[in-house]
Amino acid sequence: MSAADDISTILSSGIRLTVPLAFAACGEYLAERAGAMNISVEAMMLGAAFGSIATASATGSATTGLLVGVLIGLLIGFVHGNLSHRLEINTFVVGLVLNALVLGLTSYLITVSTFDSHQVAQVSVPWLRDIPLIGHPLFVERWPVYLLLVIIPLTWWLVERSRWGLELRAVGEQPQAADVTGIRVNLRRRQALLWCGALAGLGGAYLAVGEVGSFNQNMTAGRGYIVIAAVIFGAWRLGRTLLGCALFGLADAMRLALPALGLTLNSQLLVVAPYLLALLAMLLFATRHREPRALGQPFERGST
Amino acid sequence: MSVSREELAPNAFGSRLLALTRPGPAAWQNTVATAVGVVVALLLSSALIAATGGSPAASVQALFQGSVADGTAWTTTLLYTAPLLLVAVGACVSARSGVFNIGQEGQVLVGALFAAWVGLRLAVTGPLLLVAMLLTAALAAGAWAGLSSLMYRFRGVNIVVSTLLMTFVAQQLVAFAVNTPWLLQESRVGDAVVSPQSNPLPVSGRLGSFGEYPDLQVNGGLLLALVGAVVVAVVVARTRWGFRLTMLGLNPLAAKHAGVRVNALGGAALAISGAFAGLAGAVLLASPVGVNRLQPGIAMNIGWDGLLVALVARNRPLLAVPVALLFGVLRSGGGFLAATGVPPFLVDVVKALLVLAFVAPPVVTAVIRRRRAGARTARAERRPAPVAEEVAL
Amino acid sequence: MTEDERARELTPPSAPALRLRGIRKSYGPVVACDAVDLAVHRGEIHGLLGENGAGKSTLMKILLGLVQRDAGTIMHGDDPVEIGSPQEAVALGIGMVHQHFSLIEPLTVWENVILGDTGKIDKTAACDQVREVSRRYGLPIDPLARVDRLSAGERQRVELIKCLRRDPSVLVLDEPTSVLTQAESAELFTVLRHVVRSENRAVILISHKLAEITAATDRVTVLRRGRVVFHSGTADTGPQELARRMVGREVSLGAEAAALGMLPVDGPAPGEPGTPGDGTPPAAAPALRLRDLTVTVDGVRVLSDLSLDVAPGEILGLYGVEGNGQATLGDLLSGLVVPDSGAVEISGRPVDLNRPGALHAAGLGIVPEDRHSSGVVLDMSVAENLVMKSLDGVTRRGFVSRRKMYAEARRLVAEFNIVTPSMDTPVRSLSGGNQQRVVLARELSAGPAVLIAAQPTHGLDVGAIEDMYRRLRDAASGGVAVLLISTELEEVMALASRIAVISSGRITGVLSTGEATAERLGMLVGGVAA
Amino acid sequence: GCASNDATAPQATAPADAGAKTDGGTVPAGQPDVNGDGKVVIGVLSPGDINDKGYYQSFVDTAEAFATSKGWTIIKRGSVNTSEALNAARALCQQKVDMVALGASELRDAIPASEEPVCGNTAWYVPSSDNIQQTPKIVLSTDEADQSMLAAGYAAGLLMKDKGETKAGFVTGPEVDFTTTAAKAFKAGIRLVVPEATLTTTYSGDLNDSAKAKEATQAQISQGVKVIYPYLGGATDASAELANANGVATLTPGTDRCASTKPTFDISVLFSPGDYFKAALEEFAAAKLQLGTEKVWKLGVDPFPTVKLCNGTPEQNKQLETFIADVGSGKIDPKAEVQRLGS
Ligand SMILES: Nc1ncnc2c1ncn2[C@@H]1O[C@H](COP(=O)(O)OP(=O)(O)OP(=O)(O)O)[C@@H](O)[C@H]1O
Ligand SMILES: Nc1ncnc2c1ncn2[C@@H]1O[C@H](COP(=O)(O)OP(=O)(O)OP(=O)(O)O)[C@@H](O)[C@H]1O
Ligand SMILES: [Mg+2]
Ligand SMILES: [Mg+2]
Repeated sequence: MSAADDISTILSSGIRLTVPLAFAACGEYLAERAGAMNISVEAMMLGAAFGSIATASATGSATTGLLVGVLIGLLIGFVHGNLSHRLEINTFVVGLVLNALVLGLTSYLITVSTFDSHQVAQVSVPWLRDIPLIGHPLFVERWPVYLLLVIIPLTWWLVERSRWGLELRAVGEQPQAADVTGIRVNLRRRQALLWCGALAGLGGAYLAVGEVGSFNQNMTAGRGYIVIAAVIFGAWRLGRTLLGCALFGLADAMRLALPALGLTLNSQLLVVAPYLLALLAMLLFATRHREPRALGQPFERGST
Repeated sequence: MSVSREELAPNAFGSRLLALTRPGPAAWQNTVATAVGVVVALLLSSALIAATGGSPAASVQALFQGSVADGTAWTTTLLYTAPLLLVAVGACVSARSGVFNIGQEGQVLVGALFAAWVGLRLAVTGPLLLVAMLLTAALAAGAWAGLSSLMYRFRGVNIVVSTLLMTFVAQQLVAFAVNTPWLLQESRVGDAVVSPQSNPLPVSGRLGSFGEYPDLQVNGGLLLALVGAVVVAVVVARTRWGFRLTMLGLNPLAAKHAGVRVNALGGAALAISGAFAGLAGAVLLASPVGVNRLQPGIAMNIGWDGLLVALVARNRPLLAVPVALLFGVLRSGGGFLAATGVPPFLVDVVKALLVLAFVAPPVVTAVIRRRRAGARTARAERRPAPVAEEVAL
Repeated sequence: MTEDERARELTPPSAPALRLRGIRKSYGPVVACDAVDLAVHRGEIHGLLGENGAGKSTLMKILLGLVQRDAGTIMHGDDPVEIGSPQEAVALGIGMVHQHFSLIEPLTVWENVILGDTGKIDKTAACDQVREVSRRYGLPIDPLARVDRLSAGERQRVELIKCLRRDPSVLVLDEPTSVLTQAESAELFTVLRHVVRSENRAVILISHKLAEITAATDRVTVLRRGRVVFHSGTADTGPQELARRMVGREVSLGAEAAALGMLPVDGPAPGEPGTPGDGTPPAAAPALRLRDLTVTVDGVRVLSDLSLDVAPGEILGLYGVEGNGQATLGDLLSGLVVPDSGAVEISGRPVDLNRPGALHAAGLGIVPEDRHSSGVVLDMSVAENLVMKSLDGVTRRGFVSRRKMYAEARRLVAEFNIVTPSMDTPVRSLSGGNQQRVVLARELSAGPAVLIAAQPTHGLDVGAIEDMYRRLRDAASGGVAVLLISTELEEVMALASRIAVISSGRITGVLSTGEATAERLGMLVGGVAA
Repeated sequence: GCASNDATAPQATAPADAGAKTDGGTVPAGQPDVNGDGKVVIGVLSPGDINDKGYYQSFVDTAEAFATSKGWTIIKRGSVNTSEALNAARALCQQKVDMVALGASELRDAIPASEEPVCGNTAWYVPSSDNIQQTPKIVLSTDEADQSMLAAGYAAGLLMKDKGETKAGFVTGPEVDFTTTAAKAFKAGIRLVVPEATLTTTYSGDLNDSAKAKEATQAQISQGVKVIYPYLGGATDASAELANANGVATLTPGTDRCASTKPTFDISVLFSPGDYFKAALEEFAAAKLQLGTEKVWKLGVDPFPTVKLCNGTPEQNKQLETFIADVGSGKIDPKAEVQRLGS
C-alpha cells in the first residue's frame, strides 16, 4: 500500500463522514444567519434518518426514503419555527424538547418494528475517478453526495446574493429595523428553519440510506451538536463552517483509519475534539463581533 | 396619589398571598390551556401506544404500579426525584438571574466524577467522607459551570452554547477517568475483565436513608434537595442577594446601574446552578441503594430532565418539588412498562409532550389574545369609517 | 419665501394626495388615535404637531401598513385603499423616515436602501440609483460604505435616499431632527423644500417642537391624546395658539416655552439658580469634576479628554446633538462604562470607576437617558424600584424587610407625587412621567451631592416636563450640583446657568447662558470652537 | 492523604475452584413458578439494543422462544444503562417475575437486588466473565472469552493460511477491557496458524454507530486486510456488508449466522448468551436449576462456546475440530497461548 493510497482512503472516509454534517451545516448556518439558533438540528437529522429507512423499507426505494427524510426534517423545522417564532417559546427550550422527543420516539418505534437495509446507488464518474489521490474519494460516491455541489453554492447565493438572504441577514442582525422596513421577521425565521430542516433532514437521511443503509437507535449520535459546533467554529461564514465540518469529519476518519496504518490516538480526546475546537475558536477569535446580533433572541413587534 | 393597597391591609404579606389565590383572567386561561395541553399530550401518547399494538390502559396501570402503588415503588420514585429536584433548583437560580444554563448533564457528571475521586481516594473515614464528597462535587461542578461564565465575561462566548458544548467535554472526561487505571478505573482482580467504571464507594461514602426498604425508604438525597429548594426559594424571594438576582434577571443594565456586580452575580448564579447539578451527581453516586460506582452513564439524562423540570415549574424552586416528583414517577413507572410490551422509551415521548403542554399555554394564550385583537382589527377594516365632516384645508 | 411660493401655498391643489378619515387605533385601554382626519396635498410640508404620546407615530405607522387600524379609511387620490404592509405603502407612493431603528448597521448603504423592495437584487443598478439620488438632492454618500461606520447625519441621509429613491408622492419624516446638528437640520429642510417645491411631492413632518413646525411647515395639524384638535395654515397661526392647542390649556411662552420646544421669550427669573453667569465656574469648589475622560469603543474615540466642573447649587447644561458622546458619558457616570483614561472626582475625592456602585456611594445620583433599559426594572414593583439602590437601608441581616421597604416607598411616592395604584404595581404599567418620577425620587432620596439628568424629559408630556424642570431647579437650589445632559437647546437655555457644548466626544466650549445664542451654540455643536 | 485505587477495591473472591462452586446450591421450591403465583414470568434485562440482530438480541430471542413454547410470560427490557441496572432489576421483582435474567455481565450491578426482600422469591441468572462473586441467590453462567476468541482466531487463521494472507482486522466499539482482551485472544488464535500474521484493531468508540464502524472497516480493507471481525453491536451488519462487498471474510460476534445471506459470514463464533441461557431455562423448566452454582462453559467440552466455518473445506473443518478438542482436553492452554502470542 502506498502513501498515496492511504491518503486516498482517509480522504474518502473523511468525505463520507463529512457529508451528513455538511448538509446539516448549510441549513444551520442559514438559520443562524437569520437569528434563529436552532439546537433541534439533532432531532431533524435523527428523525429524518429514521423516516428515510422506514420509507425505504416500506417502498423498497431508497430515493423515496431520502425524500421522506427531507420531508421529516422540514416537518421538524416547521414545528420548531412555529413554536419559537410564532408562539415565541424560547428557542433553546423548543430545541431541547424536540431533541428529547425525537430520540424517544425513534427509539420507541425502532423497538416495535424492523426494517430492511437499503442504500441509494453509487455513482462513479468515468475518467475523473482515475485521478490519483483525489479521484476515488471525490468521484465514487453515493449520488446524494453530489447534491452538495448544488446546495453549498445555492446556500451561499441565497444568503449573500438573493433578496431573501439580504432580508434574512437583516432579520438576524436588527429585527426591529427589519420590521419597520416591511420585512416579516418571524416569517423569515420560520422560512430559514424550513431550509434548515430540509437540509438537516437530507443530512440525516443521507446518513441512513446513503452511508449506512440501516437505522439504529440514536444513530446520529450527537452529529447535530457537532454541526452547531461547526457553525460556531466557522464564525458564521459558510466557507469556514464547511471547513469545520471537513475538519471534524477528517479527524474522525483519521481516528478510524490510523490503527490500520499502525498508529493509535487517545479516543476520548478525539471524540471531544470538535467541541473543544468550537470552544477554542470562540475563545481565540472574539466571535462575538461576527455573531448575528439577534442570534437566539425572540422577536416581538414593539419591544426594543 | 392614590391610596395604596398595603395602607388598607396591615399585613402586606397576607394581601400578597391573597392576590396569589385570586386568579386573574390570564391565570384562568393558562390553567385551562395547560389542562388541555396535558390531555392532548396524553392522548397523543396513547395513540402512539395503540398504533404500535400496545394497550394504553395497561401502560397507565404499569406506570402507576411502578411509581406510586406501594412503598417499594415510592422508594424508587423518590430515588429519582432527589437528583432531578437538585438539578431543577439550580436551574431556577441561574434562570432567575437571566442566565440560561443548559449544561446540567455535564455538570452532574463532573460532580459525580469528583465525588467518586474523593470517595475512593481520600483517606477520610466516617461521615466526614460523605460531607467531603458532597462539597467537592458541588465545588467542582460549580467551577465547571463557572468556566462558561468566565468565557462569557472575557471573550463574549454565548453561555447557552458553551454550557452545551462543555457537556460533551464532561462526558469524555468521565469516560477517560473510568478507562484510565491510574485515575478511577476499577481494580483488576486476578485476570478478570475490568469495566469502564470505578470501584464501588466505601460504605461511609453512601448517603443515609430513612425507613426500611422494601417499605417506603426516603433517601438522604431527597432531604438535601428539599432543603435546597426551600433555602433557594427563601433566599431568592426574601434576601438582598435574591433581590439583586431578580433585578439582574429582569434588567441587567438597571441592575448594573444600581451597583450590582453583574458579572460576579451572574457568574455566581451560574456556578450555583452548576453546584446543584454537581450535588445531584454526588447524590446519584452515593445513593443509599444503588450501584455506587462512577460509570459513564451515571447521569442517566438526569441533567437534561432536571432542566425540563425547572422549565415546567417556571423557575420556581418550590413548584419544582411536585414537578420533579412527577418526572420521578414517570421514570420509575417507565421501568414497569416493559411488562406491557411497550418500550420504555414511551416515557421520553410522554415527558417531552408534557413539557410542551406546560411551557406552551402562557405563550399560546398571549398570542391568542393578540390574535383576537388582530381579528377585530381585520373585521373593522371592512367597515366604512364614520364620515367626519370634511376638513377644509 | 418668494411670492410665487406663497401664492401656491394659499391655493392648494384641489385633491389631496392622501386623506385619512376617522382613523382609530387603540392598544388595549390606551386610545392612541381617535377619529383622526388628515389631508395632505402635493406641494406642501404638512406639520403634525403633538406632545409625546399624542399618537403621531401610531398614525403614521397605520399609513405605512405597520399597524392595522381599528376603524377609518385611507383615501389615496380618490380611491379608498388598504395598506397591509410597508410594501403596499411604497407601491402607493408613501415613504417614511422612521423615528427609531430602521437601518441595519452591518449592511452597506446600498443594501439598506434596497431593503424592503421586491424582485432580484441588482447591485450595480442599486449603487447607481443611490449615487443618482444623492446627487439630485445634494446628499453625498458612498453606497458601498457600511452603515455602522456612518455618523448620525450620514445615516439620516441614507434614510432619506432610501425613501426618495422610491419616488414617493408622500414623504413622512418622524422627528427627523433629533439626531441632527442645526446645520444638518437646515440642510434637511432645504432638501425637503426642494422636494416639495420643485418635485411637487407632499411631506409630512412630525415633531413635538413648536419652533421647528413654525419654521419649516406650510400647514399644521395638532394632535392631542389621539385626536385632531386643530389645523391651519402655518402662516395663519402662531406659537402661542399652537402651544395652547397642543397642551390643551393656556400656556405662557415664557417659563414653559422650553417644554414646548421653543426658546424662552424671556429668560429665567433673576435670583433663580439658573441665573446667567459669566461662563466661568462659580467660586465654590466643584462637587463634580470630570478630568480628561477618554473612552474608545471599537477603535473609535467616543469621548476624548473631556473635562468639566460642576459646582454645588448650579445646573450645568451639556448640550449637543445626539450621538456625540453624551450617551457614553451618561453610561460612564452610571458605572456602565469604564474610561480608558481620566478620572471622576466627587466632592473632591476621586472615584474608583471599576468598583460597581462606587459612584452611587460617592454621592452621585443619575436619571439615565433610557429609563426603560437602565433606569427602572419594568417588571418589579414601584416599591422595589424605589429602594433598589439603597437596599442596605431596608435590609436586616441580609433579609429585605418588607415593612421598611414599603415605609420608604410610601414616603417617596407621597413626596414626588407618583401616581400609582399600589406599591406592588409593576413599574411597567405606570405612565412615562410617573416612571421618570420613580427614577428621580430614588436618585434624590439618597441625598446626592451630584445629580446627572440625561435627557430627563424625553417622552414626557408638557406637564411632566414642567414638573421635572421644577424638581431639577429645586435640587440645585438645595445645593446639589446638577449636570443636565440634553439635546434640546431650549431645555438647556431654560435651565442651565452655564452651557457646555459637546461635539464628537470633546467639549468645544463653555458659555454662560447670557452669552449663549443659538448661533454661537450652533457653531460649537458643529465642532467649531467659539 | 490519598489512598491508592486498589486499596478501595472490593475485597473479593479469591477465585474458588469451579468444582466447589457447582457442588452446592439450592433448588428453590416450586420451580419454575418460584413465587407460587400460578404463572411463570421470566424477566430479561439487556444492556444493549435488543434488536441488534446479534449478541444482545439472541439472548432475548432465545428466552422468548423458550418461554412461548412453555406458555410462560416474558418481560424484556433492552438498552438498560448500567447505572440503572439495579432499579431495573427491582422493577422486575416488583412485577412478580420468577426469574431475573441478565443479558450480559455489564449489568452485574443489579445483583445486590437478589438479596433484597422484593426479590425474595426469584431465581437469578447471570452471565459472567469470571469476576462476579457467587452468591447463594444467583446462577452464574461463565465462559472464558479467551477460549472462544482464540478458536475464532484459529479459524480465521486457517482461512488466511490457505489464501496466503497475513493481515486480519478487528473492528469494535469502545476501547475497554472486554474488547481489548478479545482482540488479544483473536490475534493469538490467528498466530497459532499463521505465525507472522498481524492484526489491526480499530475502536470506533461506539458499538452501534454504523457509519463509523463502516469507515473503520473500510480503512482496514484498504490496507489489504482479508479477514475482518466486526466485534460490534448494532453496527455489525453495516460493517459485515461492507466486508462482503470487498470479498473480505467475516466472523460473527456470538451467534450462528452461517445461514444469513445479507450480510454473509464465513465463520460463526458461537458464544451467544442465549445458548447458555437456554440450558439454564431447560433446567428451570424441569425444576432442577440450582441457585448458588456456577456453570462454566468450556470450549471443546460443552456444545457452546464453539466456532464453525460456514464454508470450510473438510481439511479446514477437521483442523478446527481438532483444535477445539485439544482445548477441551486441556492439551492446549488458551490462557498461556494468549499470553504467548497475543501481544
Ligand atoms: N405597541 C404599543 N403597545 C401599546 N401601546 C402603545 C404601543 N405603541 C404606542 N402605544 C401608546 O400609544 C400612544 C401613542 O403613541 P405614539 O408612539 O403614536 O406617540 P407619538 O405621538 O409618536 O409620541 P412621541 O413624540 O414620543 O414619538 C402612547 O400612549 C403609547 O404609550
Ligand atoms: N407598554 C405599556 N403597558 C401597559 N400599559 C401601558 C403601556 N404603555 C402605556 N400604558 C398605559 O397607558 C397610559 C398612557 O401612557 P403614556 O406614557 O402615554 O402616559 P401619559 O398619559 O403621557 O402620562 P404622563 O404624563 O405621566 O407621561 C399609562 O397610564 C399606562 O398605564
Ligand atoms: Mg413617535
Ligand atoms: Mg410466578
